[in-house]
Amino acid sequence: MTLVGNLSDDQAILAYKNAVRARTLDLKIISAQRQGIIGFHVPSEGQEMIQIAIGMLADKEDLIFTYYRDLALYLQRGVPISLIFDQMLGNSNDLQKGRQMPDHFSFKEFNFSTVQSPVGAHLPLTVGAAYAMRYNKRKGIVITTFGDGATSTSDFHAALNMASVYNLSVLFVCENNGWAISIPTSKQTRADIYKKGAAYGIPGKRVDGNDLISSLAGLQEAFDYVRSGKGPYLVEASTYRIGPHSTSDDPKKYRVDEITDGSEKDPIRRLENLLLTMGVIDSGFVQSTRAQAKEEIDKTLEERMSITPSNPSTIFDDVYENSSWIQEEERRDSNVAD
Amino acid sequence: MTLVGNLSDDQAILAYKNAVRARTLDLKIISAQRQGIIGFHVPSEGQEMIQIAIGMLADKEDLIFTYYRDLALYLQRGVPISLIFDQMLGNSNDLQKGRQMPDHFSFKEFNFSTVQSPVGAHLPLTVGAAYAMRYNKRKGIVITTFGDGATSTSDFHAALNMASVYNLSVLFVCENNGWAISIPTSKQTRADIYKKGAAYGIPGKRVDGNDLISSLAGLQEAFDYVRSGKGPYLVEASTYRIGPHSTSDDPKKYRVDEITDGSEKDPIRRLENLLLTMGVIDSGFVQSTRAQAKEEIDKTLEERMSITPSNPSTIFDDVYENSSWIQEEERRDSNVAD
Amino acid sequence: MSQINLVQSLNRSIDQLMAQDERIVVMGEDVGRDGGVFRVTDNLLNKYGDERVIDTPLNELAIIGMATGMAMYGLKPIAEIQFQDYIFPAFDQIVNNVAKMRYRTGGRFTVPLVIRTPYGGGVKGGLYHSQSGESYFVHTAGLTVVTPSNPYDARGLLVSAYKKNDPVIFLEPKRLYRAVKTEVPDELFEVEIGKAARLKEGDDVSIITYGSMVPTVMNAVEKNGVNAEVTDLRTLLPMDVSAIIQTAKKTGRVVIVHEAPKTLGVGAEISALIAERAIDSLLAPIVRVTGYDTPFPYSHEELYLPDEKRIMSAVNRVLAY
Amino acid sequence: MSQINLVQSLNRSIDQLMAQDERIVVMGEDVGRDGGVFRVTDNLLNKYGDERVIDTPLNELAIIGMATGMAMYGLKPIAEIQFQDYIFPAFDQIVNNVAKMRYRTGGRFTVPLVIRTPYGGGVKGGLYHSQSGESYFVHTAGLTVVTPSNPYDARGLLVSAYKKNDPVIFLEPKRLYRAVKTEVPDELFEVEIGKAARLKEGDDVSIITYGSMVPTVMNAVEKNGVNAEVTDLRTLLPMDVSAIIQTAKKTGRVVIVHEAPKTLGVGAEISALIAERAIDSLLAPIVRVTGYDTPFPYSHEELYLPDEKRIMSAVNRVLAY
Ligand SMILES: Cc1ncc(C[n+]2csc(CCOP(=O)(O)OP(=O)(O)O)c2C)c(N)n1
Ligand SMILES: Cc1ncc(C[n+]2csc(CCOP(=O)(O)OP(=O)(O)O)c2C)c(N)n1
Ligand SMILES: [Mg+2]
Ligand SMILES: [Mg+2]
Repeated sequence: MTLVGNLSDDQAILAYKNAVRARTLDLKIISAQRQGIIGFHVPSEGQEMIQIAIGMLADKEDLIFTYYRDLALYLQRGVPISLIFDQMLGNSNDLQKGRQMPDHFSFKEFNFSTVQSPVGAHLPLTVGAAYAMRYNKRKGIVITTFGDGATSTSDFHAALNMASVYNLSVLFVCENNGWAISIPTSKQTRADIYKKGAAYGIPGKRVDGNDLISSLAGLQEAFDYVRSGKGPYLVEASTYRIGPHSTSDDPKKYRVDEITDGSEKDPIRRLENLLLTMGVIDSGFVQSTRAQAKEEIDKTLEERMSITPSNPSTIFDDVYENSSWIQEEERRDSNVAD
Repeated sequence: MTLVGNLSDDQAILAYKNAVRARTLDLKIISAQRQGIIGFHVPSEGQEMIQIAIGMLADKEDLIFTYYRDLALYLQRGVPISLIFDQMLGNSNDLQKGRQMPDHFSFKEFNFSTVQSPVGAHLPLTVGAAYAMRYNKRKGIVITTFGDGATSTSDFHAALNMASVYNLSVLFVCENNGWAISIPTSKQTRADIYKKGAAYGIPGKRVDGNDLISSLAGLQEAFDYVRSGKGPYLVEASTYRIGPHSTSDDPKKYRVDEITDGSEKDPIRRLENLLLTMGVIDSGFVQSTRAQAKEEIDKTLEERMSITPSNPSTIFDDVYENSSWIQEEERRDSNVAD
Repeated sequence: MSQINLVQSLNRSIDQLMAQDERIVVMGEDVGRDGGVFRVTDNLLNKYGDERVIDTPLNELAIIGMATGMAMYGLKPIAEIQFQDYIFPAFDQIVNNVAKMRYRTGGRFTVPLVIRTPYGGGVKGGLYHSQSGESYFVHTAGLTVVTPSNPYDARGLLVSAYKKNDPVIFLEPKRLYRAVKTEVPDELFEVEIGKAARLKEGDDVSIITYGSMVPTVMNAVEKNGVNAEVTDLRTLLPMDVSAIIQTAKKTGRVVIVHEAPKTLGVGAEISALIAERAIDSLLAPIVRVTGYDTPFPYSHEELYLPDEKRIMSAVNRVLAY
Repeated sequence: MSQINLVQSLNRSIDQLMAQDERIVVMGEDVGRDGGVFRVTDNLLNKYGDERVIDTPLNELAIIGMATGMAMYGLKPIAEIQFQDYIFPAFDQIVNNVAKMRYRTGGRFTVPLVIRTPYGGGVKGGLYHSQSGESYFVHTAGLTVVTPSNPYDARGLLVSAYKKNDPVIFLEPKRLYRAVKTEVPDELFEVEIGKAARLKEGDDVSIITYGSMVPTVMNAVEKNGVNAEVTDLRTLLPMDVSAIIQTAKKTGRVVIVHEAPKTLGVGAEISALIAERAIDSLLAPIVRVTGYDTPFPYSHEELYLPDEKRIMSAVNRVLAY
């Protein structure tokens, strides 16, 4: 697969469609959150294109450890919006039985792993997964995403060192959106993130994460490197967080100095303009893509909202394979038992 | 102070003497350990010269956070051997009241901080200390030592990032002795240790830690950089662990492939040869230096051994400034109370 | 006096202490410009500048480790961990450095450090924004652990924590942050560490609780007209053993309520203290009403959290015994 | 049958399991060439190669985090933490990932991981080579915590831990590593997790203990001819509540002995379970004989550790009550 250079129109259009779907989904969730339908959300607005690019280059057997802000990546890899809503609603169809906050997905069937809230805590796990894959002679590499803030965590340090020492096939992709809640990247570190691999002998590269072509080109090099068994690789994708950190966040408190609303960096607008200029799509297509996305998403949410909530008694399950007497006694004594 | 270039004979001789004293002390402690007089020891054998060099360049007001293997550094900075033995014996004269294992010193009066066993755990503290010093407009910088193994810890990552982000005056000196117990540095990391600062925008340099002149020259640059307020700096001193990791360790289990016993790297021998060649000292001086050191150390140990052990009841003190009822009740109920 | 909520009361204490004592620095993720995600440090950056109000990178080990170094060398840091769920990356620093520093150095170094952190559920935060991990700290000698249940105690305990020449884990029940406003004095005052509050005298049953559960307990008791004696521990290490034993002896029936899981929750220690010291006075089993021994679920958190029904069922059980 | 000590029994179980099951990998600091600083993994590198016996860099978070990823994706890691005192850098991974993985994914991911680590004092190791931190894990739902007190149980519990499809914290009383050799079967066998051992029947007093304290307790009881019933818990989470309640009801007098500090030590939970379930049978206070609520001192550790004298003084106190 060498996508860049010969990126087909169909592929570009699919990427565009999924980016629009992701953006539309984001906005829908935010409005559902305001209405009290969904509890919480971490929007991906502005970061869609690097996520799409990862989805385009990853093979089916590649294992992806996402973080909590990767909506577009799920869509590009084929996760149905219905499953996404099931998780966000915590309904009885949720694969995780409603145990986690919205955006903490585990789409195992699509070869995604599992998302946790503690920033960076998945990174050492990726190394173990890559070790297991090699040990079991399974095809594929491990890809993981994380934010700029995550590069400060101890988990990041642990993971990069272990991946390097055991020469494991892990592609680390930092989605540097410029912020960790209110902390700008300049206060997070004084080094370029893509150079942080130097501490471990891991090569790195920065790509323009707001640009599909640049993202694909840079990632392709990284994928090739990792796939060839040379070891881990670190990509820093410059992106831009258009919205708030989360639905609980008020960026007006701290984004006061910003001279831009980010719209000129908007990766979807940029791809749209490129495709329009190149005549791959026209404005009618843009309109219909947006309309279709909206319809699909509106319809899906309505449909998923009618699914029964998860069964209260399940809160005592899955602490262990077989509950101990403690969980069983607590289940018996609980209000659930009535 | 620009020592290198114009290193005086007196300074060189003092360095040599302290190195010999440190080595003699090491050997004495090991034999005392075998006789059951001292509980445990982590020898500095082979790492004396970089420690001496730090001691020569550090100003009085500089604050030093050592690790557990820095005997020569204490001696060069003037810590009396009696105080060292008091700690190792845990007698009633021990400044720390016998609370810590041997080699875990806290010579506050000499502007040393405190040593703990968990590898690397002092590193983030150095950053806070440097912050406090700058905040309080106190003169001096913070210097810290640690092993090659410590560079893998989360504390190392945390400390270097914070020191860089706040542009603090911390000089990080890694005493790379080639081993972390049985793990060779090649299995600890695939990067050169002095390049690890790249992940934080911190400059680094490797020095030959077995050579006084090279150590002084390299360190001088680092000291100058940090003293000028430019921020932290990372020095990697290549050294060689001549002996076992500790008195509990049996290196024959894992140092089987080594083609050298390290004697050609022995920093004391090297300095001795240099000074002999240059005619600064003669073989009579060598003999008398060794004899004096032995006498001083033998005498001091004998003297310190006669000091009474620490008072058992003190094990309940210093948990808090004022003990809570819990410690007081436990003290009352203890065998100590009889 | 002002009518303020728990967040405001904390903010006010920190602000006034900072105005008095230049050694105080505030540090943590988003504590500066953002004023903390719960706004406890709101406006402090403007007032005291970024040398004293320090926005940190995302690493709790770094925050606590650096704060420890500061505290050893003359500053008085008040460090925030954004959620108690995120304190664990700093656990080694807390257990092995912070808690043991005075001891291991024979008193030569001290760590006068306040670690503030919001804990507990009830905010739809799921596994990682809801934990009540007080046990991890209460088991650790060298630490002092406090948790207020109302704006007054929050304000006073913070002042006392600052005055202590030792590290204090300051647990803030996030569910109560904005739950009520009460009258709180405008001048600085202290609430003694190690002393429980008797919230209500009573004869039939003793309910011992703290932090986030206090309003739930008071509400249950008042609504159901129980003649209960209610104790708010306020300090979890060292616990006020006399207050505990006194009330246990008085009523002979004890119910303990907390949000943390039962197994080795703080209730275990309370129960053990009573079983050691007041066994002859007991007229009924000591019953614990607690969060469950499961991770904290996102859905159905109202079932996870002790509520009026569960409290009353325990109270009625011991009363009927 | 062979006469082997605790280290050898662990080594033998790991060796035999590795021979049977290719999914097992052993990892940790110095576990390879050095065979572990206590030699529990001796010779395994030679036999199984460095893909299965992995010497790691010095980072416990990395060891446990990587092992977790391995366990999620088909391997069965047995990870060693060199001393339990050094497990805290991995505490976030253990509490927030390892313990909660099955739960948070609705059972879609599991972490069949054994974390072995030596704990406890008596080896002149001071603050950082002597801690008994079992409480930190026993309070954490999702974990299983075991500790053997003899070579036989060590061997069998390790096999059971390996068979469990969930994470197990395997605490090894380092003081007993080479204390005795006993007859242990040569074939693999299991010791059931969750089941205590009744080491001695008795009528006058129940002593409940585990791990490093078991020989001390047995010795005290035998030497002093006490008619005590002695229980070795073996599993600390979940505890064998029936065994605890049964013996408490039988004798009505309970002494709990462990090495960890008293406040929220495992004894607190044992006491609370009894105070909840067997209050009417109690004839005396429940007394805990434990390590002190201080860090573990280097000097005078013999005073810190519960010994015959302290145990007998508690036994005599409850007998005389
Ligand atoms: C260990 C930990 N500390 C603190 C938090 C609170 N928190 C949630 S997201 C976040 C910022 C993360 O920033 P970044 O890694 O850049 O990712 P982004 O949200 O910008 O995509 C913080 C501090 C957390 N979730 N985990
Ligand atoms: C956090 C932690 N993990 C493990 C240990 C056990 N241990 C003591 S020293 C050591 C090796 C340290 O190597 P290095 O940092 O290179 O220093 P050196 O001893 O070689 O001078 C280890 C693994 C420890 N003390 N702390
Ligand atoms: Mg970010
Ligand atoms: Mg080393």
